[in-house]
Amino acid sequence: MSATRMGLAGGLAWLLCLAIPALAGSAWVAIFATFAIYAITALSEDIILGRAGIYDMGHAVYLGIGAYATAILNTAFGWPILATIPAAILAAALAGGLLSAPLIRLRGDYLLVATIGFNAIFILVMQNDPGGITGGSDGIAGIDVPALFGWQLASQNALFWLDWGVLGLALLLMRNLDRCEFGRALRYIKQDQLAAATLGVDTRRVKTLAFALGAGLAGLAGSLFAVQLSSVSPSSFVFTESVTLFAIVIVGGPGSIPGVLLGAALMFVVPEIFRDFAQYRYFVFGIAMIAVMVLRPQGLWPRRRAA
Amino acid sequence: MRKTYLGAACALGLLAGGMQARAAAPIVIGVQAPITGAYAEEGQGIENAVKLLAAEQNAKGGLLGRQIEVKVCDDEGEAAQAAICARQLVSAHAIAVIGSYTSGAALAAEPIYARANVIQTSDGTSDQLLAKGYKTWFGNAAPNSAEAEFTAKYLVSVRGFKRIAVLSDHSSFATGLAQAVEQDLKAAGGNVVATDYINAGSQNFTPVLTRLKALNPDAIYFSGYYSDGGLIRAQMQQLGLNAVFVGGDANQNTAFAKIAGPAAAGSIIINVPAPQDLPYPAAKEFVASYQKQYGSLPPSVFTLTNADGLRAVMQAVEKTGGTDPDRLEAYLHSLKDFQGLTGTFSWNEKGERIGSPFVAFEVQGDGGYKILYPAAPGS
Amino acid sequence: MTRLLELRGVSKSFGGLRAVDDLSFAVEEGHIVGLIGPNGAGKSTVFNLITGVYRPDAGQVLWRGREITGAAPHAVAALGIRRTFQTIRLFGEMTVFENVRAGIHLRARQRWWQGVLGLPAQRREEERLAAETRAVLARLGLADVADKPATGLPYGLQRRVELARTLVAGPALIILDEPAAGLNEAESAALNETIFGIRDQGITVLLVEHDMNVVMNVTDHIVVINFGRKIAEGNAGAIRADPAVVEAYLGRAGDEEAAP
Amino acid sequence: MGTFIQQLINGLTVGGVYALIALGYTMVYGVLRLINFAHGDLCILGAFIGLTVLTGGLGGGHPGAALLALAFIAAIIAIAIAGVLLEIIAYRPLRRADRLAAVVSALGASMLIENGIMLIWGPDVHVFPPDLLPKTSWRVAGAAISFTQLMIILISCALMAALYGFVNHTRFGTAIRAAAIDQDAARLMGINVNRVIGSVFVIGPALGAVGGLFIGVYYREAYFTMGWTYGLSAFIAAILGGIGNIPGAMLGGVLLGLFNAFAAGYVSSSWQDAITFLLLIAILILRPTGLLGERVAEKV
Repeated sequence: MSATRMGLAGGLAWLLCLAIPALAGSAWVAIFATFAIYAITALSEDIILGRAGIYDMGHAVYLGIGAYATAILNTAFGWPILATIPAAILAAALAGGLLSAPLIRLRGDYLLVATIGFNAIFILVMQNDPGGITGGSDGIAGIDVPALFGWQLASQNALFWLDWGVLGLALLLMRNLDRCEFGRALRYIKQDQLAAATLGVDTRRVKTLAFALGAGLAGLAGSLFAVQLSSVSPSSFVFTESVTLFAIVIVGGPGSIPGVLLGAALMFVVPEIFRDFAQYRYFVFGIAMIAVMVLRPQGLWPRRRAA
Repeated sequence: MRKTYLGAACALGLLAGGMQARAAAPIVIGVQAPITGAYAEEGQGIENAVKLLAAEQNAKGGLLGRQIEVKVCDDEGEAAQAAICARQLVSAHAIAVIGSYTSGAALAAEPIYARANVIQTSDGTSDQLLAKGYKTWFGNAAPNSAEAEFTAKYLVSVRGFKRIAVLSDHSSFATGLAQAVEQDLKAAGGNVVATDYINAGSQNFTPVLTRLKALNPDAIYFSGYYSDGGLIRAQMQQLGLNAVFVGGDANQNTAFAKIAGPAAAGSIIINVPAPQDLPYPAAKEFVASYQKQYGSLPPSVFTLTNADGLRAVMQAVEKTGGTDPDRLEAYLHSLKDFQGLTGTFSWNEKGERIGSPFVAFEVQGDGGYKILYPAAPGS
Repeated sequence: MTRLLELRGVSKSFGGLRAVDDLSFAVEEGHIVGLIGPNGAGKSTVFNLITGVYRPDAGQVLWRGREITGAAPHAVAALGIRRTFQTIRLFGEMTVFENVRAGIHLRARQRWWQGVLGLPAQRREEERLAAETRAVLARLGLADVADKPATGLPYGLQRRVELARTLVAGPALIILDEPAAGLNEAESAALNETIFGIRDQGITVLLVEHDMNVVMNVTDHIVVINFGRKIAEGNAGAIRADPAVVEAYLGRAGDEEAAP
Repeated sequence: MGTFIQQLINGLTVGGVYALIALGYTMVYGVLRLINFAHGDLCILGAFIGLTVLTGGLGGGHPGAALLALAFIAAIIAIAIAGVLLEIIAYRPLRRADRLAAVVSALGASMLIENGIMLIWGPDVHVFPPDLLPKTSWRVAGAAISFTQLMIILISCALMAALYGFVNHTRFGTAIRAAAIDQDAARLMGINVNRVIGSVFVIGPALGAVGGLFIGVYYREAYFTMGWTYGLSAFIAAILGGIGNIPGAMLGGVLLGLFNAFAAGYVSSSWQDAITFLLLIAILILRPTGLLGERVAEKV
């Protein structure tokens, strides 16, 4: 299938999904709304891990920064939700850029450990409630619903459409990334950093930018996350969440948009179907992760080689 | 089997209620509880209690002649799931929601119920739940502050400890309790020599205990859970730290004594009595019919506090003669000396439960408990 | 004639080993310059010092008379210096077209956010650069394999793809690290023509090569190093006659030719 | 002074356990360049197997030294077998694949083992029988050191010394080191690289099983999620020392134990992990390949 036809098929699938609230029960609407938020986060991890090949195993931090930014600005300073979104994106992007800048030259596995470290530190900082603004381990509750032209997006259906609308934008952004010089530079770096540098790619700057961009997109997802839950707490952004995001990208197919979406669906929607087997869930997950990697090391839906 | 019973109860209720009942729509009571996950046992306890009380009420003709319909949503004790449940129960037109078990899940759901004007009664005790003053919130368990007040009084006035160290883990429940205890200790004139946090499950508490040892405390108060509490007690002994270990209610578990080993004896735990030890006749009756229906005791006293929440709501519907949320809430807020299964209590304007029976237990050499203070209720 | 590139007293050590020792030489604009020496003489290290992969311990690197010592690889590339590698370094997950397209990275004027937003100006630029890439592919006879995965091609073709990737940028200097390595006889013979062709486009060439046919036949100027030090310099005839070179290098030319 | 010595003892005990577990990470990384995320869970599986032997054998007789030794042997053998199976099933097919595929396979294996423990033994905290070891404790300069602590410190040191000797002074040890430097070259030199990799998946998990069981007898409890906690700490220890470097893992483990103790003891227990990670990040910035790791220039 050509890239254009693929994009068309994807667009159609997205339109069909918009009809979920008309077809499915309210529980599924909530599940798919949450899926959209995690899908955006997984796509943002894909920018860093799948495209630039930077081993980021602390990505939940940026989701968390976005969520906390929205929560704090809304509850403590009374900003309307929509106004907090740019601030959430900016805060997460800045954090991503600043944290990664001194570490970006580290070899893969060492960077991975440093990002794990960021995650642990982030959780502890949120728990210890510096300056009384993060609410400690309870986090922050009572976040408003977004208002659009005076219309309150209070129902789960309204939030669903908001989340899927943003997911649509994120998908467009990812598609553009495939077609632009910056996106290609990420792939050069992933495949051969030295060759990329001798072709004139400023590897350090591009990698830091990739980190900031991925973090910013995750921050946007974090805003939506805070709204969906109407509360934030450190437990939503712990290291295991980062590991899940990491696994989604690799299991789905690094650098492949449908692959990452498939991975997110497997990790967040399929478990809902098997709720009755709750205690076997992660056991089976473990087996599935090994099996997928052994049988399809490139991921379930790998990136097409000739783009 | 449970379904058959409920079906039979419904049929009975319909017969008793006659035409009026059949014509009127049922009154929906929501249950938001961790049916699966780490707190499944407690969540199922809440579900069981609500269904039991509803079936009993329906057998008596329902509320205002209308049947009670129970809608259950599993929040897994997770905030994300709790928000989903809250939206679901709101759209199911529940007049009141019982649960959830954990403060975190109750907290995530709280603003959604408040916005929809749906009564929420949960055993969540975090002070954050009171922070917004939502008029839909009714905590049915004794809040941290009551436990803290009792703890401070016991440590300072009854035992006369001069130097007290306060430890907590990072959980929302334990930090809230520890902060309240610290405040009340100071208010009661106690000397808090140190406050610190441990990471739950990290097992190695010797570094922080070594530091505390240098401060020479008479007592170490720990607000976290039994698995860490037991280890802290054991490691205190290993380091030769001769202070009394005082644990918050989450330390009351048989595993505490097993983990602490020989060091367990003499530890103090502060909690409300277990369901079967509650002295009130209504409580004994409820525990008996629960056991008859489900073949086991309620998992904890929180099953009964949530039952109390539902009993109060049912009383409000009957007394106000309708399901208008504002009138129900006003009634509950003004309710004085409600005769609960877990003692007499009322709600203040923030929805905080006032009135609770805490006791101090001492862990015995055989792992059993002995009530030290006050004299066992009812005796 | 202007000095395009000049090394002045450049040294580099790894641990205790002096890989390059007080090396000085210059590359004149428009020349084809050969850097030769026995295995382990430090030739590749010299290339890495010029292109910013390594930073010299001492000495200076000058580009058109301006010091560029220790500049980062991407900054060196921005000056118009391009290189190939001893072991081919193509992007393995990309097609031939994509690999060559990577060579004009620096010609893209779009900002990263323009690309992410997919603005019209950016799209027009994309089309223009793609057309340029296709022109270079056609010129080097790679048009037919443009959409094939690059690393699946025969070795000789891969070399040509790597060369195309450097040429597409329109550089001032191309540094070729053993361009004949792994080529068959016919390909090796064609290489001479290719190198002359590059020079005729006005591009200066600096190459390391073991294949004496290539070195002696194409270069205007040769620098010989051994153990990191320069032992001789001059045109092909002078080098052939230099006794130090004969001893250090040509005396063992037989071994060299036997080796791959 | 007594407090300082006490923190030193606290730190050394935990550090010894970290080091034993860290060796498994570092040896596997050395030969395969793979972070074996399942290693921590293997170690805790060892603790559970040891616990089963101890409680099973306690029925009538006394929990003598023989039973304890039996528990250790059973844990070592079982975990060594599990380690080899893990390599064959989850890692060997991925040796030529992208490195991240193996990392995710390792994460899957970790999830599998952790939840397998939960399904077999249940999710609650398991308590080790009391009186396994003498309750003796000694006082050193105002600090207390228990028999268990002393045993853990001494046995950890002995095992590490033995491993160091084995790797540096035997033919097979040389083969391991050679394979760690360059697998292809080692193969050309006639070294059976598969055997080396297999041996690493025997030695690492076996040492880890000892570490895991040490945790069990020291704290007298085990629960299924412990593998992550200890695995992560030990992994950090390995990175700290320079992953792939055997003495580095030993040094890293002991240092991490001491960091933890002093951070919790002198700064704040609540910031303990943050301090540890900040220190780690600082070390990585200053020495990107860890304390004893070699700086490698990329061959171009």
